[in-house]
Amino acid sequence: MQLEIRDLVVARGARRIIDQLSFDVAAGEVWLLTGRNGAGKTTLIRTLAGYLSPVSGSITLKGWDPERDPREACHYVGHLNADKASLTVLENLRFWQAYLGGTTADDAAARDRVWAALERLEIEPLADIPAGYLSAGQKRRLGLARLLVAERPVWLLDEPTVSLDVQSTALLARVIETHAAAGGLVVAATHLALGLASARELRLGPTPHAAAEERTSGGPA
Amino acid sequence: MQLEIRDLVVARGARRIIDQLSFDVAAGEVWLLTGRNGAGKTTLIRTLAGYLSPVSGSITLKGWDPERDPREACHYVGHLNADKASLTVLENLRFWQAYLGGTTADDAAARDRVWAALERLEIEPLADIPAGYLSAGQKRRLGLARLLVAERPVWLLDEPTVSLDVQSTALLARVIETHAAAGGLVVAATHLALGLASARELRLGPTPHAAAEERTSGGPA
Amino acid sequence: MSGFLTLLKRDLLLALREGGALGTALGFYLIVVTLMPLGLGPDLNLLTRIAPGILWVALLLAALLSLPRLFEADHDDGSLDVLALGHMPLELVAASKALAHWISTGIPLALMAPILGILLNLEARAYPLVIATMLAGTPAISFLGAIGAALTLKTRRGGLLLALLVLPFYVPTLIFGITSISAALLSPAGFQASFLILTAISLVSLVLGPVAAAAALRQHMQ
Amino acid sequence: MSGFLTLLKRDLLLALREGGALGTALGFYLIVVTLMPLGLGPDLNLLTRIAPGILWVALLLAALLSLPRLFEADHDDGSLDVLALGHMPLELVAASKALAHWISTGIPLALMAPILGILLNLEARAYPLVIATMLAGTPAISFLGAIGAALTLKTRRGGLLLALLVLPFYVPTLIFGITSISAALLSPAGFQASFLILTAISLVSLVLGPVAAAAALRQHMQ
Amino acid sequence: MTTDAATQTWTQRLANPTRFMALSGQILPWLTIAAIAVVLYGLYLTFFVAPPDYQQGETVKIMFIHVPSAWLAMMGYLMIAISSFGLLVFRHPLADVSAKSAAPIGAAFTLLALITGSLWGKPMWGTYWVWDARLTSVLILFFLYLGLMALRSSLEDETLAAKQTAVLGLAGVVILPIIKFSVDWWNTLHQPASVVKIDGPAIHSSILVPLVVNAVGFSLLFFALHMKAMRNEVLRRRVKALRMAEVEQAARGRDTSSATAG
Ligand code: HEM
Ligand SMILES: Nc1ncnc2c1ncn2[C@@H]1O[C@H](COP(=O)(O)OP(=O)(O)OP(=O)(O)O)[C@@H](O)[C@H]1O
Ligand SMILES: Nc1ncnc2c1ncn2[C@@H]1O[C@H](COP(=O)(O)OP(=O)(O)OP(=O)(O)O)[C@@H](O)[C@H]1O
Ligand SMILES: [Mg+2]
Ligand SMILES: [Mg+2]
Repeated sequence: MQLEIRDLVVARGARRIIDQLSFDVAAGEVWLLTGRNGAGKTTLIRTLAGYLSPVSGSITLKGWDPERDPREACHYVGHLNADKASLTVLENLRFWQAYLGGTTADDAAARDRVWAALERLEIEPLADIPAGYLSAGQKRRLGLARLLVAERPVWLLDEPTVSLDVQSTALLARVIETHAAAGGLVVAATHLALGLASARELRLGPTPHAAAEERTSGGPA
Repeated sequence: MQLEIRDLVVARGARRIIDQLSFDVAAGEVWLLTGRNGAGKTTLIRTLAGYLSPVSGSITLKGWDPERDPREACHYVGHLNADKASLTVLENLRFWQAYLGGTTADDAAARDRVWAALERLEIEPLADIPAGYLSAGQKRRLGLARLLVAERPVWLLDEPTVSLDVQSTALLARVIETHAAAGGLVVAATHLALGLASARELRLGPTPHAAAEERTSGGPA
Repeated sequence: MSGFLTLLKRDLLLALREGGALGTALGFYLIVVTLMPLGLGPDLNLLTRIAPGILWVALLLAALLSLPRLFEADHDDGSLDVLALGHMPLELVAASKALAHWISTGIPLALMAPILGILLNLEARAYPLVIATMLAGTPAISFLGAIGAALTLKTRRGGLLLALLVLPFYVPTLIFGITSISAALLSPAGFQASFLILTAISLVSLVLGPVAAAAALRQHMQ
Repeated sequence: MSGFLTLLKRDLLLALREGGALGTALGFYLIVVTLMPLGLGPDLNLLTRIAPGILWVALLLAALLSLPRLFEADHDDGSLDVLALGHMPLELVAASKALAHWISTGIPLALMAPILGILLNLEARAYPLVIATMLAGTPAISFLGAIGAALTLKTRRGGLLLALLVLPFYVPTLIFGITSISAALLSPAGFQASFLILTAISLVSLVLGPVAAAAALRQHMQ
Repeated sequence: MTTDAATQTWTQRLANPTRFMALSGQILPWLTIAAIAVVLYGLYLTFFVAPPDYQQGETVKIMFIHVPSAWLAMMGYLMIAISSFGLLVFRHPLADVSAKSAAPIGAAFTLLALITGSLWGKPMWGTYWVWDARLTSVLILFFLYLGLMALRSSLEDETLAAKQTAVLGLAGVVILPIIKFSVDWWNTLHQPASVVKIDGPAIHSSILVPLVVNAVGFSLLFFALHMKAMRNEVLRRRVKALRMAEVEQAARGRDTSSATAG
């Protein structure tokens, strides 16, 4: 599977935020979008997820059943966590599993998967607490747990580490690595180095025609 | 001036989040609150700002006119930026200057101060743009600019670096250092090292697991 | 279809859990109906005469006021973005949420109307008519209201603007709801014609509402 | 006092800038007044008789629906936290915001009532009475409404719950507003007594509203 | 996820804003002159030539204003609906400009129809307002206009506002047949159609001629106003774009300088 971005132009109002951008995300690759505030990271992620329509250019997901909507291949985790304050952590996650998985089958395997996700993100003890009571970081981890309950190849993450403490950030890095190792595609906007060994970096800049610079991410630029 | 915290106990629902905490923030000191998600950083900051009332213990601001409300000595920058989308960056800042400064005098000095703050946080070119148009990081910097337009000794900052890129984070560190050097007091909750040479760290909190167990046994309040 | 039901189930659960949702709509209904005699004076004959009209107008307002939250909660917490990535088009998402609104608000309001009828000295034989017309008419309120709810998602003063936008669309429902009742009080034959139109309006809104609402929602995600 | 004026000025500027704020309130007023004849039937004599009552009830509802935003915007964007750190007590913050609401919504609604009177075939000599009573009564609507707006700040379904909470407080204003009009239509002497009570209610609310609202706001910041 | 928006539709190429500005700049003066001339002639016919009605007396002359205004009220909405369609389906760059400019003008004609109708109603029906189907449906049309303008003004983001208003504009088009046929469906006080009918007009030519002249004049006036408003809107957008570009350039200059400094 491969995500091909060709000559992408995205505008906000009358302004071109993304101008003639081309890059490929191959299976197993993690791309980090970096750049200053307002550089267009969120804009790019939301375009990839299909919320924004580009002015021109193309985004193609090679290797995906052409009859199915490519959105069904994507997970999107944005600034907001998509949790309901009055549902428990478990109920929130179960709902997204059923909805994004497209199945109402509440079998043992599905339930195991939810518990595994909770465990993986270390919010298992909070399972029966209404999500409204969680702290900022706990809520963020609940939002991220969605990635693990419904299997989808493309992960689009917008500043996933916001509110996460150091341990949780490391946790997230491992989750991303596992997904990539299993052939998944990850595009993440972030101001922090995630501490990933093999991530590639795409620096978005306000300067026009700044070609996609590729380098492996070390510390902060 | 000195902020003295003595035997502070703060509860959320039935749970004690802060238990018998004592520390002093002297003039010129920067304290960083760290700790895992849910450790109680936000809770402590909001208690210091007077939004939450402690169960017991005391918070005293030595050296502050006892006839004036100690709140008037504090700046608080929380998760939200307190900006109005339909007012321009400049109008937003002018309003907070007049309101927090407690004066309607729109003299040259006051106006210079606003422009200096905009310049300092590198949002000067955006001055005439409605705040609603800004990106997340630009909005954050507008929120932080408030610190500079009305002079107040105590700064209470809750995750001030959220959404800031690397340069802006460095900018913030310098702003904080300058304030401390001028005899100000800073308490900031953060997951990142701000890159401050002389900051002191206060590590809060129990593990989230323990917290959760306590909570489930008590039931949500 | 499984996504539709999953979402419907969640929304009904939320309506139940976030208690008072229905309670407040019913409360508002009660209060508007109570205010009317206060404003109009206590003449019982007058009240009997205008009772069906007041019940209908108050129901419209009560249902209307519960509409702003239709998509707002899901928008504000980011759920809407994720819902758009499901296995069904946004039109069905909108339809599912409008249906949840009808079940959790429209039906209970319609069923409560007769009780409030007592306060207005409603004629005995008008009771079943009021319930029947309201059950037939309230789907239009939820589904057409979804358009307004989607359009006003990001506006300040959502509630008022929503009312302004959708009330014109409610006028036919209101008129045929009332004429059904008054026609039936004269002759059973007159009832049928108006009632059929009322039902037809509701059926049309089942399609028009979700399609327009989804178009508006898409713009908001941009 | 400078903080009070600074805040008042900002709120009025926002009301102006976030265009349509007033427009939608007026629009809603217009629409409720329109719905009534549609629901009650087109009998002009009947309408003349109940016109003042309808105008008052509709004004109450229109003002009510613009109330949820009173503190909500400042709460949602974090401004309320910062406003609490100013040089004046939260009571004055609440009073300033309620005053801004009265100026930007209450007064225009009262002034618009006569125009809507045409639609309801209002008697000519009732026009000045309607304006006078509404100008005297609307401060109570804004200042008592502030209590409800503060209490329902964090509730989902704010609009409905708010209506439910404050409508009972509005009943005296409504009753004395209407009896002032109907008394005056009979004899000028009768007018004065009711009108004085109406004004007194408004004056009391100027104090009661901000104090209770500030207490509620403090809880929300916890 | 495959998108290719690069291909412009032919309508887009045909009427880009620049070409519109050039073309309308030439047409507008003539259109304005024609509108003024025909309206003046129509008013002359109305007040000095047309005979008073044997039943209604001089008040019948209100009709010469009332009826064209009522027609244009509906046509204005039709124009908005068509423009909305053009925006949503063809992404026509001028469609939103057209829809936005038409709204206040259409609303003004609707208001004029309502006011003249009310003034006429007082001598005819003994009251300024009755709740019959046609009057009510025109009032609702007025609400729709208000709703369109309120919705647009309450959305900060102009692109979003344009599209949302277009959705509402299209959904609201159901009102037009209701107004047009309300008099036939319900028995009401208001006059049924007597000019625009399948079997030819049913009124006398001494009234028909001034009516038609006025209708033409008002229509020309509508188009002239609409074109002027569209030109203003295009210019306003250009000014705004220039300002935004200036600010952005300033921001960019700052970015590069601080990047080299830091
Ligand atoms: C506010 C009140 C009124 C409104 C909103 C109103 C609205 C309208 C509308 C929308 C039309 C166009 C109908 C069409 O083209 O099919 C129209 C036409 C007309 N109206 Fe009115 N009207 C009002 C009052 C009156 C009154 C009081 C009279 C006189 C008795 C009147 C006489 C007419 C006539 C003669 C036509 C032309 C009908 C035709 O030939 O098609 N209207 N009016
Ligand atoms: N809805 C909008 N309408 C117009 N312009 C917008 C809109 N949203 C964002 N922008 C502008 O687009 C540019 C890119 O914004 P974007 O949110 O993509 O930046 P970002 O790289 O995610 O920044 P940050 O690191 O601050 O989150 C910014 O200059 C912003 O001002
Ligand atoms: N309104 C509330 N009611 C009850 N419990 C709460 C409330 N807000 C927070 N808590 C609980 O209080 C504890 C401390 O929360 P707090 O927000 O202070 O943590 P924090 O250190 O700021 O965490 P983070 O790094 O995730 O922001 C958490 O366990 C949380 O679940
Ligand atoms: Mg971003
Ligand atoms: Mg926190």
